[in-house]
Amino acid sequence: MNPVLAIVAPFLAAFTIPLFFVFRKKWVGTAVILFGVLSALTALFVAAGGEAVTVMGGWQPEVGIALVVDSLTTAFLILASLGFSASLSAAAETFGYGPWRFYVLFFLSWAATNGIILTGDLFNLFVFFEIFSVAAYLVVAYPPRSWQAIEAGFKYLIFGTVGALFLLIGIAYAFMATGQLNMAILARVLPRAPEATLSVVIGCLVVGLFIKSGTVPGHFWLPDAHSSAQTPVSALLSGVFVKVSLYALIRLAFLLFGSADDRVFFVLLLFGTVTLCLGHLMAFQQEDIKRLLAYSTVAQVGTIVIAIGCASSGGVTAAVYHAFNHMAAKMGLFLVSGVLAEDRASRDIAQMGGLFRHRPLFVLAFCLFAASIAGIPPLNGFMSKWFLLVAAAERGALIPAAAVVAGTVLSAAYYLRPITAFFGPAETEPPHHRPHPVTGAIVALLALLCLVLALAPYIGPLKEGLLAVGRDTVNGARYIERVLR
Amino acid sequence: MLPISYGTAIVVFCIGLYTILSKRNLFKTVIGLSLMEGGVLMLITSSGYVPGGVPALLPFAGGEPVNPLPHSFTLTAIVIGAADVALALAFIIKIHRRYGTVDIDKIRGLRG
Amino acid sequence: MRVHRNLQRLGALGLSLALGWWLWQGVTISPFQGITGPAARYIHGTARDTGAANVVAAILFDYRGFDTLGEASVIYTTVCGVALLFAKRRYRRSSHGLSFIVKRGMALLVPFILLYASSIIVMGHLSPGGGFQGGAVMATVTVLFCVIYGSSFEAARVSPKVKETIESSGALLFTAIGLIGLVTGGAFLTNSAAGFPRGMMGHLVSGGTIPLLNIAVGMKVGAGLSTLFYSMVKILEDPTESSPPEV
Amino acid sequence: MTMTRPDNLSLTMIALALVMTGASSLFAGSRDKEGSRRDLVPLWLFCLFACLTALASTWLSFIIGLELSTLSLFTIIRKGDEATSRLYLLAQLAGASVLLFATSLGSSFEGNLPLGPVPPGLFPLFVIGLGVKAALPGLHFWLPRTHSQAPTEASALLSGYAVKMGIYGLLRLVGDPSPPLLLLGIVMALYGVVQALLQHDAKRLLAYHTISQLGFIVAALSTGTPLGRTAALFHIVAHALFKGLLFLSAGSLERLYGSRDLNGLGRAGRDAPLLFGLFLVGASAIAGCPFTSGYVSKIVIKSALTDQGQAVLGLQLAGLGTTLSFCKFGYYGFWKSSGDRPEPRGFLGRQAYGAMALLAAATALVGAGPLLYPLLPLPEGTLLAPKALVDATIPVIAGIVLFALFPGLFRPRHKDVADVENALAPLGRLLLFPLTLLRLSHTGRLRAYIALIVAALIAIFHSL
Repeated sequence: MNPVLAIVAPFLAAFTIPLFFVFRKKWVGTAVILFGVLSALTALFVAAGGEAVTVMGGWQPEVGIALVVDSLTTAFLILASLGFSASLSAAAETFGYGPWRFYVLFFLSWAATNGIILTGDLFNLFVFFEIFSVAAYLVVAYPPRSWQAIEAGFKYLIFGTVGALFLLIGIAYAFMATGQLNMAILARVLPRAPEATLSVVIGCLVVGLFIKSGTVPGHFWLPDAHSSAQTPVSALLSGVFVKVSLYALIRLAFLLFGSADDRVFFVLLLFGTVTLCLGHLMAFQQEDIKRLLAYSTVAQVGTIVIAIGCASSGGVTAAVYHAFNHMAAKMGLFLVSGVLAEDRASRDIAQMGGLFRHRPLFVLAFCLFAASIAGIPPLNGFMSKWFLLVAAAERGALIPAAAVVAGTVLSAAYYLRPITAFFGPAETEPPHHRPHPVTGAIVALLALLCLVLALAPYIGPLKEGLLAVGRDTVNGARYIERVLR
Repeated sequence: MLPISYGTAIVVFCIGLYTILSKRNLFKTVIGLSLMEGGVLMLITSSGYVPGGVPALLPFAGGEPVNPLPHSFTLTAIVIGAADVALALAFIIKIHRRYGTVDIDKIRGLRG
Repeated sequence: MRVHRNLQRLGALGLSLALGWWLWQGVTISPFQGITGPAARYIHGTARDTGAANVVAAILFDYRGFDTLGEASVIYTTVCGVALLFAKRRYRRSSHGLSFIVKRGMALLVPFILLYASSIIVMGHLSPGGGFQGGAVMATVTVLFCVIYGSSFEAARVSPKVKETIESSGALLFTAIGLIGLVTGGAFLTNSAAGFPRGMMGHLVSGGTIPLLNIAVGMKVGAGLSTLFYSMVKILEDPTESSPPEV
Repeated sequence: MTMTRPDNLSLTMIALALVMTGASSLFAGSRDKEGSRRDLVPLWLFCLFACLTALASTWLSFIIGLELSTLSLFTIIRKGDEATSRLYLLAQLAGASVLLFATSLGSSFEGNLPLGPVPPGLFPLFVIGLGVKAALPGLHFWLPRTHSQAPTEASALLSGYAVKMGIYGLLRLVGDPSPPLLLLGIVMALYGVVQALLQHDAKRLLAYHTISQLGFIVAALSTGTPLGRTAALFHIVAHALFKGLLFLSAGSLERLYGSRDLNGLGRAGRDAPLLFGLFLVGASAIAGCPFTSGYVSKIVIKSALTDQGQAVLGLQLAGLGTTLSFCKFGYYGFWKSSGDRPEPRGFLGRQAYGAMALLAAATALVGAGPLLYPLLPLPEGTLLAPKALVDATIPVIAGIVLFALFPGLFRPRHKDVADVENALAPLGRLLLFPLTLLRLSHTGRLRAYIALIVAALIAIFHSL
């Protein structure tokens, strides 16, 4: 299957939903579901199709815009389609199909996500990042009735725009120095650029992606956006959006920066460690459960950045594996906490007493996901943490590795607070109750995914696939050869 | 010629950055963002400069055409920037309705 | 307080200057050695590959047409989002406009503006211009409607649903052309290789898909920008809401 | 989890886990509350994970088993006291994290670090990681509180088996003689005894004795010789059995009189003579009276340490303290009757007695076993040699005499004695202060945030 279809399918959804609204209002819901299934299936088929390179317009890679499917792309396509499908189902249950514009934005962000993952062209990457970000600001601000949503959306917008500007500067300098935009060709010619230009290119791209992914010092928007957005959107933000920016970081780090200097990876290790510590320490102090989860996401972003900074195939394997684990667990956490917060009509952890009696299965799922995020064996979070530790040890990055293991204790400490509250004595007033069958099903599937992922290192094909992602990604020459063949 | 244009672009960029960092009015923040973007676009466009070049319209009458690729980037980036600004202004309208102010330092309900 | 603010400004200045210094360091100014890379290919191959006379248009809509799809989608996203931000509230539309003279003058001007916009759109592959520029000019018509006749007239003339339809149709048209290229030419957005007529260079019908894509983008941008303006103006026309922000 | 063909060490640990869990679940099942059957699930889960840990062939799977058993114990301790269970979990997680860190340093994607001696550079990290579990001095901050606040069956398992998992790790780790570890062991043995003498809470007293007895084991295994390892293993088993028995009898006291405070007890000897008898079995074993399991294991430990005269002296001192403190426990807990002591409020079922009888029988068997079957690599007749008998009797006799001479000196106090755990709260407050600053730095001021980003960008430019 042509890779471009993975981008076109959600685009088609976004372009046709308004027409459905104008002409056949009743069909909007059906269309959303159908297009959701279609988009997910297309992406999965593209992922299953194996390695492929296609150039828009049938030109040579240098002339047109290339889309590249390799193992890293495959992994992230699967991650994105899982995350988007889960979030779409939850959103359909939470919002209904009335706010059709929300779904338009949703599909636009899906298309842009797949575009970022697939594209092999630096400027095209920027364009897709813009669609992605604009859609992200707006889904964060939906519904625009609460002041938190508006403020968070606006702050996200300012941060995102500044980040996009830095990305644009980086791309502009790379283009000015080489006249090329295809990433494979750039990987060949960029190292010949003068030292100062190279540092501008790398610095601006890295900082731009830091802002987009929520790495310190660009993390300030993340807790606001995650905690203010509606539950399905928070899950999506944490599960997919943050990962997409990290995908771009992985891709660019090993293609463009890898040849340049080891110092880039040192910078990644440094900022990753700071992010990890800050995320854990801030999460430790939160009273609001969604804000706690959001800061925990910051910490996990730091973990993945550290994994990238290990600059080895093992590190990339750990990063991808951890991205999957965090997607499964954190989406589950956000969905569960959304349901529980709705029951108590409050996001304050202190108000959440007695919810275990009320919704035992959701609370148990929360415990599972929390244990997975904290890295309690033998769950998936522990497995990826182990991969990361080994990669860090091989690289000799002892302080980041120590920060990661210390983070385990801290995160266990702060996840114990809501869990203690859930199991604790009940409030006097009975909680609200609304059945959440779809969310429940998604949470169950995510829990299952966590368990499957925990077994991944013991399932031959999965393990081999994970290791192959690392090997292929680190081997920039292979990518270049495949694109330019 | 070329250094001047690059220098101007960077100066415009810096003015934009300074505006963002020092002005409290949200509209000025957005203006700063636009200025920064303008600076970057000037930089990109300058890189397509060809001494004595003609517009890249076929047939190239009277000499070497300028590099058309930066032009197309600039067009794309302008549109994207315009979209960003429009969105930012829409958000400012909403913020003003909620907070009754456009002072950036007073819009900090979310912190910690 | 004042000292604090001055310090802030000083810090801002320092940071800006430092960043500017690094950016300046990074600029490589080498003597011009001719255009290299893909740009050279674009300059020399446009006539042969696409049949368009405007190289920039050929890059935008053929070589890198995918970027343009993305760029148009950014606008689409913004329009959709602004409409979402201001949705769900009944705003009072103003129906009083400016004076009769202005209204008559506007009525006379409208056809010419539309004609001009159309020419910019359909000649995009021949001369500077194209879908974005033409679409923007097109949108000025509705903006003028709003300003001169009031937004309720504008809403009655070109209802939001019509704009929605035009916008989405333009986007769909773009995608459909791309998909035709995929089916017949083997790659998304394939132009002449997919059988679109290249035509004679300089003629109106030339450049294969480029004029079609220009029209699609024109629809998208024209309708999108007018929706954008309408969404934002309807809130400001509400007297209860329109206390101008103090600056 | 990667498993290995079990050797004698693993098999012993598994057997011990089964016995201890069996006794604990018997005791827990006798509680006159509903839902006790469901309470048994985590107990047996603990047993399962403990067995997996004992079977692990790499350090990684050892850690996995360790953390899983910690989690299952955590769910039991939660029923006793919420805050204590959190302290326990976090302390254990911290230890396991250090261990995991150390293991990752020795591993690679090709192969995990096998369970066994590690490169010398990693040795200290491993000792620290296992030390939290095994309550090495300074790292024991969680132990007294956890042991005393946990439900009795959990205390018995904690002292009887959970801490031994750390010791088991140390046993696998130490291949060569390690003088620092020997010193640590002696310090542990003495420190535990001194603290135990000052306690008035029965379970807390026992908890400190756990530390002290672990000191004996650490001292034995630090020799690295086969004899030392055997001695350590033997004492692991002996200590698990008699300490489990003692914890269960302390728990029985609590169940009977609703209090663990030695100031408020004293008539159990007459109300429940069988309980007193069972306690005496345990107490004589821990004090090392001849022909008990404690006697045998201490003899073996001392013979493993023959060339370390000062160490043996230290251990003798610790033995003296042990006797003193159990005289105190027995006297104030069971015998010092006075009219104003409260009537028993609770009731001990057959199952509870059965659990204690099981452990008492096992203790007796272990004590008698080496006499019947020459299992231990000791010269013939060592156990009955006069020197050994004298060595073992001196602390016991001296302890009893001392206690009889100065009974006032060892009267239970009313105040708790300070320990490392008391430093935790101030330390936490000290650490929380910068955290508050960190949180305050997230002011919500957009301009400051962007300035920070630009500054970071410039810093990155500098570093590139």
